[in-house]
Parts: sequence; structure tokens; C-alpha cells
Amino acid sequence: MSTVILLLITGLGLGALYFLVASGLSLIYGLMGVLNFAHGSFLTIGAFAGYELSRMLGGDSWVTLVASLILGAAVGGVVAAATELLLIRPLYNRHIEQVLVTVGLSLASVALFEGVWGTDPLYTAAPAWLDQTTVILGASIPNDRFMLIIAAALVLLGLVLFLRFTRYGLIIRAGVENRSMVTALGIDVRKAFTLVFAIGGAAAGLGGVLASHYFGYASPHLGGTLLIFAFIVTVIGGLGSLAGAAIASVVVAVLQQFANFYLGGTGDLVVVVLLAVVLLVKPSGLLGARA
Amino acid sequence: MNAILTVRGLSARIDGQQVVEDVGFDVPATGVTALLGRNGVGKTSTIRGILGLIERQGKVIFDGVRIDSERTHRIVRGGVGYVPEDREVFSKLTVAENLRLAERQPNPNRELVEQLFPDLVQRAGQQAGTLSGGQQQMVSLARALLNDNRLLLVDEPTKGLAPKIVGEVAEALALAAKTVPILLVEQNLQVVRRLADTAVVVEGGRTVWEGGAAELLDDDELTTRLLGVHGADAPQQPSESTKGETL
Amino acid sequence: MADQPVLTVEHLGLSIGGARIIDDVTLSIAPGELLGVIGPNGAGKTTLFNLVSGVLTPTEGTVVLEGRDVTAMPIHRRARAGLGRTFQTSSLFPALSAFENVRLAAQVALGHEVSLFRFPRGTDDASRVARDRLDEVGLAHHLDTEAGLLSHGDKRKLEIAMLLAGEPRVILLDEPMAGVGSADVPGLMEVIRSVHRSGRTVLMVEHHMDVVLGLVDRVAVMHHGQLLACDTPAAVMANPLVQSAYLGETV
Amino acid sequence: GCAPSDPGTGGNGNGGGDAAAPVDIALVYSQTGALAAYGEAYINGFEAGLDYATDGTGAVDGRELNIQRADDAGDADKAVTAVKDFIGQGFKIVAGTASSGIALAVAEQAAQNKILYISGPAAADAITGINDYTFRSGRQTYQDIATAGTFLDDPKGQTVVVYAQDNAFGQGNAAGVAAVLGAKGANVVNILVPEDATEFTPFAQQIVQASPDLVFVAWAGASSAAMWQAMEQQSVFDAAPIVTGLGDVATYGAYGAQSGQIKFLNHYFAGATDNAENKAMISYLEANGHEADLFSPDGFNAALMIVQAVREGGGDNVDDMVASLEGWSFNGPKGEMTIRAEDHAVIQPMFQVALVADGDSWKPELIAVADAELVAPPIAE
Amino acid sequence: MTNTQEKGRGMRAIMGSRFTPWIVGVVLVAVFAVLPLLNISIPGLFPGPTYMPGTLQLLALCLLYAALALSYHLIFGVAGLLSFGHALWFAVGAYGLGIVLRDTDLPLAVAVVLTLAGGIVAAAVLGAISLRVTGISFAMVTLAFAQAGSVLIRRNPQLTGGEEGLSLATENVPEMLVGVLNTRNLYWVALALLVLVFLVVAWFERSRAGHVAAAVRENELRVRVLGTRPFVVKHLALVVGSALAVLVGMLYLLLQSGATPRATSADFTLTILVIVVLGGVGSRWGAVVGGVVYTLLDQRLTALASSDAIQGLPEVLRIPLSEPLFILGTLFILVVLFLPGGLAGLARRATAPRRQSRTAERDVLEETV
Ligand SMILES: Nc1ncnc2c1ncn2[C@@H]1O[C@H](COP(=O)(O)OP(=O)(O)OP(=O)(O)O)[C@@H](O)[C@H]1O
Ligand SMILES: Nc1ncnc2c1ncn2[C@@H]1O[C@H](COP(=O)(O)OP(=O)(O)OP(=O)(O)O)[C@@H](O)[C@H]1O
Ligand SMILES: [Mg+2]
Ligand SMILES: [Mg+2]
Repeated sequence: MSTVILLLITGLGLGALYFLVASGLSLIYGLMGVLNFAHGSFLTIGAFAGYELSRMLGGDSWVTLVASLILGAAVGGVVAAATELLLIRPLYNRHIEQVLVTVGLSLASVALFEGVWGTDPLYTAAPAWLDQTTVILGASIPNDRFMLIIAAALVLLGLVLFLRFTRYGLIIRAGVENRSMVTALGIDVRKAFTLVFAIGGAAAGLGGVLASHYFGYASPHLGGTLLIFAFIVTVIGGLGSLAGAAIASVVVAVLQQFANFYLGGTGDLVVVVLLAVVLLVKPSGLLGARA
Repeated sequence: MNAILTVRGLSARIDGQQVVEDVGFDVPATGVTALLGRNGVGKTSTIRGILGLIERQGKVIFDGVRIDSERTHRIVRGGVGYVPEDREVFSKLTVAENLRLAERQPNPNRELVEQLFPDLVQRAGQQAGTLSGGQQQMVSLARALLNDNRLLLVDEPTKGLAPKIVGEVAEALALAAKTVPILLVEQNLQVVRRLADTAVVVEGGRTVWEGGAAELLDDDELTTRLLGVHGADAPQQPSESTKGETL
Repeated sequence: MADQPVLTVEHLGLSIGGARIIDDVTLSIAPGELLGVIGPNGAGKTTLFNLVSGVLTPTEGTVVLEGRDVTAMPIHRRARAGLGRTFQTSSLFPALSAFENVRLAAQVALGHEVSLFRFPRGTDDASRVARDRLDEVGLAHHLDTEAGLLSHGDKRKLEIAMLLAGEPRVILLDEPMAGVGSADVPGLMEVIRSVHRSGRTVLMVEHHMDVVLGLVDRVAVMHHGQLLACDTPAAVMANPLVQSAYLGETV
Repeated sequence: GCAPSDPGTGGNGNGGGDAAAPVDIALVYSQTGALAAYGEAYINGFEAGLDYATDGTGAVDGRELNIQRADDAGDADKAVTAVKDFIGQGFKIVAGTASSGIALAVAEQAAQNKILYISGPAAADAITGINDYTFRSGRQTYQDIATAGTFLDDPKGQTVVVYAQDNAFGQGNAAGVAAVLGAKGANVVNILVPEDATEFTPFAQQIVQASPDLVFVAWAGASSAAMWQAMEQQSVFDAAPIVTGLGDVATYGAYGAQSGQIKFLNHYFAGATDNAENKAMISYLEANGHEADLFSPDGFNAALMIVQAVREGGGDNVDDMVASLEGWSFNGPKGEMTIRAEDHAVIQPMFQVALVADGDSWKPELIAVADAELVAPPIAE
Repeated sequence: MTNTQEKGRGMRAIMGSRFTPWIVGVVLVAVFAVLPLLNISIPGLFPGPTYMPGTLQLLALCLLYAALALSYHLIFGVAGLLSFGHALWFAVGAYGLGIVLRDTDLPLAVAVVLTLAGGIVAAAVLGAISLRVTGISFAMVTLAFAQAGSVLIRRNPQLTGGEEGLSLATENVPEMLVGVLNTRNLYWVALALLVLVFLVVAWFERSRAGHVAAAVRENELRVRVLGTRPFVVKHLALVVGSALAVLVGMLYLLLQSGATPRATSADFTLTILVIVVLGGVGSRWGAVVGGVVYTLLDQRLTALASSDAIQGLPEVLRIPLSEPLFILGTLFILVVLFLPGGLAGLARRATAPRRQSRTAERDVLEETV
């Protein structure tokens, strides 16, 4: 019983990480039709930013933690925005090329990180409370999992509110549906592109800092490991659908936990099979608008 | 006469395919100009080309300024309202959101729109996708009328609408035409006769006729040749006689 | 056999997202007949063709081709069963030359088109057919022109050439004259007429009244997805319902 | 111009045994890539060893050692390409790599081409006795496990939980424990964690449920920090003594708050011995701005072995060099090393170590030395 | 002028490039064939003179990656299928042959045939499944299958050697293909395989199937209406492409006398994609050149990175420049941004400066207005 609780909640924690990456991927694809392979790098750079800060300020204070979360998000956002302006925009509407550019960026950036921060993992320090556990129904849950879940929930809420109630949110929702009509109403949709990249990057950067606490270290490959699952999540949830991404994140992560524990560590296999099945049954994903 | 819009040698492509070859005409600073032609001759593409929504070359001068290499949103901000062919409302957004999105200026003409389409006021909260074609067409029109434009581009506003609604839409356009020049694509020749002062006929991606609207519609032989429909189908003449001719 | 209808649609219906796009259409065409389909924009003409040719599958009703129920049959099998069509907005292989476009159609009709062990040669049957057809529609001088670069009129002609190369017995033409310069209209009409004379059954959507009245035996009028009337041109033109709907008078 | 008929003797290689000519030696190891850090330690150790064995001359009996380096970037493709290149140039001696995958691939080349290969820190047992031409300069997995065993005075009837990743390394360890401790009557329980799992909490809990007398943790890679935290959080430490291998200096911080409670088996750390070789190595490393690390001795010993092969085996005839190494014992930074003639296993002492707090970081402290014979692997056939 | 140019475009769509390239090709093959007999040194590019095993090994790898790129070109460039799972088939070849050779006493030839057959069957099945979806979904399903393969290979050490990889069991491999001194023979085999793959791909493109594939790429619905199932030709391309990849994988096993899990990773598929784009999507020669260039860069940049020239630089330059992948990735980005059509496109522009792209024509038009 307690094991099941443990698997469930830790699964939620992992799902939270997936969501932080997938939400950005999904928005970017929905609006621009670009599958962003560089998204993992946004996460990694965020993680390193957070690491550097906590190294400077001493990792075990809450202030540092909050500061590093903010910094991570900021750095991720800026880098992402720069990517959109410098690499994506020049290839306006040439989706394949845009995807390829992000592929190149992902290769180059990881190598760069290795050059700067080395290949050894950089171990993170966190406030003592995060390393302790809270007992729920006999299962002692590591506290940082709660941090992940709360953070993801806040991001989801924030994104929903942003999309519902701000003008840019309106533009983005409209753009996901019919980009050219948005421009035909006199709106420079490319601003929205940059914004969406920035938002996605910020979410990823935040995810990076959180991931570095979840895994206990920051390393150049942090993003890559999460990206592939984020892709799977995004596609299963339905490209362009935020809600879909949220649901799929949880489903995939929890499924993974249970399969890893009970089915002799077949977590990845199960997830991959799930992806194939979902797509073959419903090519547009769970909540996807178009195939 | 001075023109608000001058088009010369306009050609346009849709993913590489030449869909407009060599279109040129003037839109006078007042009244309604009808852009006519059979299905698929390139009317919509012409308008989308003017707006830069599809790849285009040639010369387009709006109120003395060349806009043929301007980006769409700048052209629109310059004061060009657009009512697209298939309404293109954002079906997942509510009516209110559709309208809010379209507001470009600090003081949009909400009152005008509300009095023109009271229906939309009650349905402000409804998802645009669930509206009937006619209502969607009204949203589409309202989006253009919310701002003070110096030119309206209206593409087949009555396409597939019930006769009754055709009348209402025509009303709205007539009202708008009092204050702003309109370039109108329309298949329904009654509506054309009702609204248009001048007419331009496109065929095979080229301009083949330019002149007074009445002049075109009253000339049976001309309309038949250019539009494949009888101008005579419009109310004035008794339709019996004309069928006699053709059979 | 002869008088058994070559194509029948019964209680055909299509709804997309609650919207009735085709609404209980029943219609049957005799062998060798040339039927015109008219109706205002958005009436459902193209959609009707899409249902018959299998591009869309109906939500109700059946399509029967030469006695076989083809409602569930995939597009390509219907085509092989002798059903050919053109598209309202020219649907071609824009980067292939006009010749290659038609050649492909002929190759499919002659079989073995997806073979690794046959090569398209300038001299084989398919190529001969292709040249003849292009000649027939008057595109002989455009053999090597990239289809995407043809003018509208020529695109329409190319469509018909591709259609004919497929040797279909039942033909659906969606606004063949749309975008065709008036100079070319008589020529294309002649092509269609000869196709018809060669014993093929033809359905044609066309807004160009002269063409309709000049060619067809019967006219079907569609409006809001329904079949308003299906009768001789004269009768149809006289039908007040049709006048109000198609000629757009408010009555 | 046209090539010589036999590429083997071409290029700058020196197939003919011209006594004065330099001996070509190739070091293929990770300069970049995931194992770059190990590569670094290895190469620095090697230089120290070379300096020590040749008294800084870099020559053996007047013959220069022409040492060429290549980066395998942790990628077998690159390693094999580089090795083939060297062999093609007539090199007869190749050494290096910390990656077992690469070591096995290069060993294959050594056998195919009959050259001397001395693998580096790569731990796979499979390298021992793989062929006549392959040696190793470090320890192997079996020795790690046997050392762990030395923490149990009498394994009989005791429950030993092996907590490892479900990959070649982990399964190797599990098998090893079964062989070493299982043989001594211990009841061995394996808890293998899927390699790609990111969540270790439930598995840590599983350990507790197995109520072990000893927990042997075989873990490699970055995820160890998270793994240890999970152990701590699920209070595995209260359940049983925990034994694991002490990694390189960079990982000292990775064992978390409970580091003090872990019993470490260890291949080498700076304070392991204080014999002449160790002193010499450390001072040489420090002189060059490096610090002694887990795999420094592997490099150091590789140098000693190569010098031995050249001095006694002549440096040209591979079979002579192989003969000169088989059964040879020598003193390295770890103490006395013996290259077993039968399978080229390196019989060497191992260490029991504890981490003690040192300010806000941890430093290792020697508890006991595990006798070389006690932890010697069985002869591989 | 425009007409001939259209003719050119039109013909290419079925016929592939015209005859001059073939002559060039024959000459090139001849040159490559005699390389091992010559003593040519290109410092920086090759580790040593061309007859040395090291260099031949490198060249063989180049040819091998060129062949692999070609096999992907058939799927991506010709059939227009963006597959993220191509690495799987390479791995099937390498591991399949490795396992058969290790666990049976079959002679090499038989083992090869067996592996190839198995690969084809698997490709036919998985291909049929993944072709049920299109576009991005197709890419993801293929990615999923490849990932599954990768997991299975890493998770079954007893069968595949897991992380440590599988090494070649040489008992049943002919002497002439074993050992560094025989690298030369392996090189020739690689060259032969590349030629074979090239011919098969060219054959496919020029066959009726290739003709239909081109059409499907353009307008799938139209092909249906003409009476053909696009599925058939797509599936054919997928199976042939995969089978070729299996062949290349088998050669890889012989050349490296082993296989590592890296060959199954998603990164590896991306690498293949990078190669094809580098060379120029849709161009056979592009794929070949891309394969060669990429491999040279990939292999030699490590040498460059550790060279004193780089190590001497100040940190800001040294750190990035000593990371081969960084240089490679950046280069790739630049190609995508500034060399549409990749190296092949570059060559085309260089050889025929007068042939205008559509954009060029447009500029002219605008001037004349
Ligand atoms: N998406 C498209 N792809 C390729 N060609 C297209 C596309 N849309 C339109 N075309 C081509 O452009 C031509 C002109 O289309 P356009 O919509 O401008 O004509 P139109 O005069 O507006 O027709 P209608 O009166 O039916 O609205 C069409 O005949 C068609 O061949
Ligand atoms: N996929 C779809 N989803 C929703 N509505 C559709 C869809 N396809 C067609 N329609 C609607 O069905 C109606 C009939 O369309 P159709 O193209 O058949 O008209 P048509 O008679 O061919 O008109 P035209 O003369 O302009 O070609 C139109 O109102 C169109 O908007
Ligand atoms: Mg239109
Ligand atoms: Mg239609």
C-alpha cells in the first residue's frame, strides 16, 4: 500500500518535471509548428544558472533556492527568446529547416556546456527540509517532490490565466488556430512567437533548477534525458494542447514509475509502446486539435 | 478621379503555384468597387496578395504609399479592413474575444457594431465556432468595422448565406460604404447591382474588364461572356424571356 | 443491363460537427448520361462529388457504382472501378511536367505503376497515351512545362487530360470551366462533348450556365446540401424554387 | 608514388628490431566525452610512472619511448579507428581507456593484429583472460566485490542485498557477489534498479523490506547522489551496514549527509599507502599541479608495465614482451602487484576506507588493507 | 531559357540527374578504388598516407556513412517520410549479424543473408504499422520504435553485451576481412557497398515506383484519385531503405569488429538526418558528399580540438573550439541558415550560375516593374 502511494506521488513529481518541459514544447508547436529539439538545452542552461547562483550564495538557504529558481527561469527565457530571434525567425514558415536548426543548436549547446562545466555532475545543495521526508499513509515522501508538484501546478495555473485573460494570451490562442488571420487583423504575430519561446524557455529553465534538485546534480545532459520523454508527453497529450500536456505528463510519469517497479524496469518500454498505441489509435493525440 | 488603391501587374503564388498572373485596377476613394469573375479565377488570391497574405509581386499603391513589400499587419494598421472569404472567425474563441482581438485603436466603434448586429451582443459569450454561418459572417464583418479604416476588402460576404441574411449583410455594407471605400468580391449579382459603383472583372488571373458596375450588369452579352451568368438574372428583366434565348 | 443506372446515391448524408453539409440526397444516373449539377456557393456540390469519389465517407446513405455498393470502398479502388474526377481548384503534381502528370495517370490505368522493375520510357504505352491526351486538350506545346507554372485554363485542361488518361467510365467534373478564358471555353466544351459521345457517363458541376445548358441532358440543383430538383434544363429553369435558391431572389 | 606492398611495415613504424630506434607506444584514452575525468587521472598517473621508471629520461636502455596519444572521446568508433591507425603505422604497444566497451573492442584488435594491449581503468572482468595479448593495469570488478566481502567476518547465513543498476556493471557485481559471498554461504538478494529510472525511493524502501545484514551498493554515474539521498530518506542506514566503492575525488560529496556511516571498499586514494612509488607519484603529480585520484595508479602501473616490456621484452617482438609481463610482480602506488601468468589478472591489494567530515566536505581515511590474495579473482579460462 | 530550365526540373523529377554525373561517378569510384595502392598524404584531413590502415579505416567509415545517408535519402528525400527511427535498422544489421556469428557456426555469407532477411521482415512489419499515421505522428512513432529497440539492446547484456557492446566473433569471418593489415579489403568492401546502395537508390528513383513516389510527395490525394495507394510506394521505399541500412550496419560490424549501443540512440538518427541535410535533401550525390564530409569532420575535429593550435587560444575561444560537437553543430546551423539545399545546392549554384531559382526570377520581376 505505502509503496503504491510512494509510486503515485513520486510519479506526480516526475510528471511535474515532464510538464515543465512539455508545456513549452506544446505551445511552441501549436503556435509555430516547430518541434523544438533545443528545448532540453533551455532546461540545462537554467539548471547551471541555478547551480552557479547557489554556489555563490551558499545552497542551503531558502532565499538562495527561490533566487535560483527565478534566475533559472529568467536565463531559460532569455536564451529561448534569443534563439527565436536569431535562428527561428530568419527561417519564417520553413518548418523543417526550423526543426533542423534546433537540432543543430541542441548538439552545439550540449557540447558547449561540456566545455564550460565539464562532464562530471555538479552536485546541488538545498535547504535541509527538502532533503527530509513527510510521511503520508505510511509512505515517507521526499519533500522536494512536493516542491516539484507545486511549482508545476503554479506554472500550469499561470499559463492558463495568461492565455485566458491577457491580450497576448488571446493572440496566442487565436494564432494557434489561424495564424494568418491574426496578422490580417493588424497584429504582428511574430512578437507572439518570441513571447511563446520566452515563456516555454522560462518554464524549461525553472524545470532545470528543479530537475537539478530532483536528480541531485546538474550536468550537460540533464535536458536531453528529459526532452525525449517531454516529446512523448507532448505528442501523447496532443501537440498544441496545454491541458493535454498536463494530463499526459502525469499519465506517462506514473505509468513509468509503476512499470519500473513492478514490471522489472520496463518503464521506458511501456511509455514508448503507449506512445505508439495512442498515435495509431488517435493520431492527433489525446486532446490534439489536428493530426 | 483619385484612387485610394492602385494595383498594377499584380501576380501571386500559393506554394509555388501561380494563381494570379497580371491583375491591375483602381479603387476610387469613395463607394464600392466590385471585383468579379468566375470561381477560381483569382479574386480571393488577388485580395490576399494585396494584403501580403500570400507571396506576391507587382505594384500596389495604397493612398499614395507603395505597400507591395509591406508586411500584412503593417498594411492593416495603415487602415485596411479585411473580411475574408470563409469568415475565418476563431472558432475556439468567444464572440467577445474575436472582437476584442480585432480592436486596433484606443476607441473602437463598439456602438456602431452593436447597433448593426444586436445579435452578437447577446451572444458575446458564445464560442464563435458554434455560430451559424450568417452569424459568423457578422462577426467577421464586425471585426473590420470596429476600427476606422480607409479601405475595406470584403471577399464574398454573402457566400452560402440564406437570402434573408444576404439582405442584412448587404444593408451593413451599404451603411459602411457611406464612410469608407470598399473593394468587394461578390458572386451574387443582385448584391453587386445594389452596392457597387464600379466593377473590375478578372479572368484566368488577369483583369479583362474595368468600368461602371451598372454598365456591366445591364449588358447581357458582356455579363454572360465575362461571368457566365446573366446579368438579366437580376430582378429587373423578366427571367422567362432570357431563358427563351438561351435554350 | 443498359437501362440499369450506372451510378446511384441513396439517402446520402454528411454532417461535420453538427452541420448538415449533405442532406438526404437521392439521385441515379443512366449510362451515357451527361448530368449537370448547379447550385449556389456552398450548396454541397463539391462535397457530393467528394462523397461519390470516396474523398469523404458519408455519415448516412449509400453510393452504388454499376450495381456494386462502393460506399465503404477506398478512393483508389473506386478509381480502378472506373470512376474518375477532376477538382474544383486544380489538383496536380506542380513540380512534375505536364507530360509526367498525364503519364502517371496513364501508367496507373495500365497497371504496374508501383513497379521497381519497369522504367518510365518515352516510348511505352503510357507515354503514347499521355501525348495523345495532351494533344486532345490542346496542351501539346506544354509537354515539358512544370504543371505548377501553367495558367489556370491550362491547369484545367491538364486536369481533364489526366482524367481521360485514366480511361474512366464514369466522370465527375467539378467546375471544369472555372478560370478558363472564354476563348478556350468552346474548345473544352467540345472535348467534354466528345468524351460524352464516346459513351462515358459524365457528372459536371458548373456555374457557367451556357456550358450547362449547352451540354447537359438533365440538371440537378443543390441548395443547402439538399437536392432541390433534378430535371431537364428547361423544367429546372422554370422551377420557382430553383429561381429563388440559385438565382438568389428573395421570395 | 606507389605504396609498399605490406602496409604493416610502412610509415614511421619500425617493424625491424633496430635497437637504437625509438619504441612506438600509443595511449588511447578519453580526452573528451563522458569519461574525460578518468582519462585525465590516467594520463597524469602515466606520466608520473614513466618519469619514475625511467628516472625522468623517458628512455629505456638508451631507446627513446615515442609516446603518441589519441582521444577515444568515449566512442568505440574513434578508439578503433585510432588503434587501427597506430597498428597500421607499425605500433606494437597500445594502452589505455576507462571504458570497458572500448577496452573490449581494442582487445579484439590486439588479438587480431597480435600487438600488446594494456587496458586502463576499465573494470569489466571479461577483459581478464580475453586473449594472450591483452593485459590490464587496474583492478577488476571481482576485486571490488571481494573487498566488500571482507566487511563480513562470516557471511554464512547472512542476508546480503546487492543494490545495483540493471546494466552490465550492476549485473556483473551481482554475479560477483553471488560467486564470492554466496559461495561462502551468504544468502544474496539482488535489487536491480532499471538503468533509466530516475526515482529511487521505492527501491530504497525495497531494501529495508528485505531486512538485510549487509547492503552492497554498486552504482556508477551521476545518479548516485539521488540514490544515496533516497537510501538516507528511507532510512536504509538504520537497517544494515552499507558497503560501496569509493569513487574519484569528485564524488566524495555525492554520498550525502550519511557518508560517515558508509563502509567503503576502495581501489586507491592518495592516503592508501605510503610506499616509495606512491610518494613518488603524488609528488610528481603535485609538482605538475594535479592531485592523486582513483585512477592515477592505473596510469602509473601502465607506465611501469610498458617499461618492463621494453626492457625485458625488447619492445619489438610482441611475444617476448608478453612473456616479460606474465608472472611479473612489481611495486606500484597500491603496493605489490602481480600479473598472473594464466589470465593476466593483476593480483593487487584493495582498501577498506571511511569518509570523515573535513570542514563542509569529506575526505577518505584508511581502515584496513584487503590482502591481495584474499580478493584475487579465480583464474579465468 | 526558362523552357529548357523547366524541362530540366521536370525531367529530374523522374529521371534523376542526367548523364554527366554518372561519368563523374565512374571516375570517382575508380579513383577511390586505387587509393589504397597510392601514397597520398593530406595532413590534417587524413591521419597518414592513403595506403595506411588508419587512413583507410577512416575512409572506409566515410564511405559507410555515405551509404547510410543514401539509404535514409531514399526514405526522407525520395519518399518524403521524416523518420526518426532509421538508426534502428543500422543497429539491426550490426547486432543481428554479430549475434548470428557469435551464436551459430554459419559462414559469413549465410549469416549476412539471414540477418538481411530478418531485417527486411521486421522493416516490413514495423513500416506497415508506422505508415498508418503521417507527418509528425509518423516521425514520433518511428522514434518510439527506435527507442524501444535501443532499450532492448541496452537491457539484454547477455544477448547484446549491453553498454559494453558486442564484439565480432571472427571464427567464421574470412581471414581477408580480419585484422588491421586487411583494412584495405574492408575498405574495398565498403566502396563496393556504397556503389551498390547508390545504384539501388538510383534504380528506385528512376523506376515507375520512384515516379509514383515523387507524385505522392507532391499531392497524395491526387495519387489516390488516380487509383493508386500511396501506402504501397511509401512502404516499398521504407523497406528498401531499411534493408540498405541493415546492410550498412553489417559492414559496420566487420569494420569496427564490434557494435556499441550508441548506434541505436536517437542521437544517431539525428546524426543521419544532419548528414542528409548537410549534403542537401533530395540529392543522391548530396547524401554521399554529406556522409563523407560529416565523417571526416566528426573524426578529425577531435584531433583538431586537442591540437596545440586550439589549446593555445584564450579561454573564450578555446573552450568551445575544443568541443568537436560544438563546431559540428554550429556548422550545421550555418548550413541550414545560409546554404539551402546543402552542399549539393551550393555545387548546383556554383556549376550553373545562370540557372535562376524562383526567388531570383522574382527579384528580376520586381526590378522591371
Ligand atoms: N491552397 C491552394 N493551393 C494551390 N492552389 C490554390 C489554392 N487556393 C487556390 N488555388 C488556386 O488559385 C486559384 C484562384 O483561387 P481563388 O480562391 O483566388 O479564386 P476565387 O476567384 O476567389 O474563387 P472563388 O470565386 O471560388 O472564391 C484557384 O483556381 C486555384 O487553382
Ligand atoms: N470539412 C468541412 N468542415 C465544415 N464544413 C465544411 C467542410 N467541407 C465543406 N464544408 C461546408 O459544406 C458546404 C458545402 O461545401 P462545397 O464545397 O460542397 O460547396 P460547393 O457547392 O462546391 O460550393 P462552390 O460552388 O463554391 O464550390 C460549405 O458551406 C462548406 O463550408
Ligand atoms: Mg474566393
Ligand atoms: Mg465546389
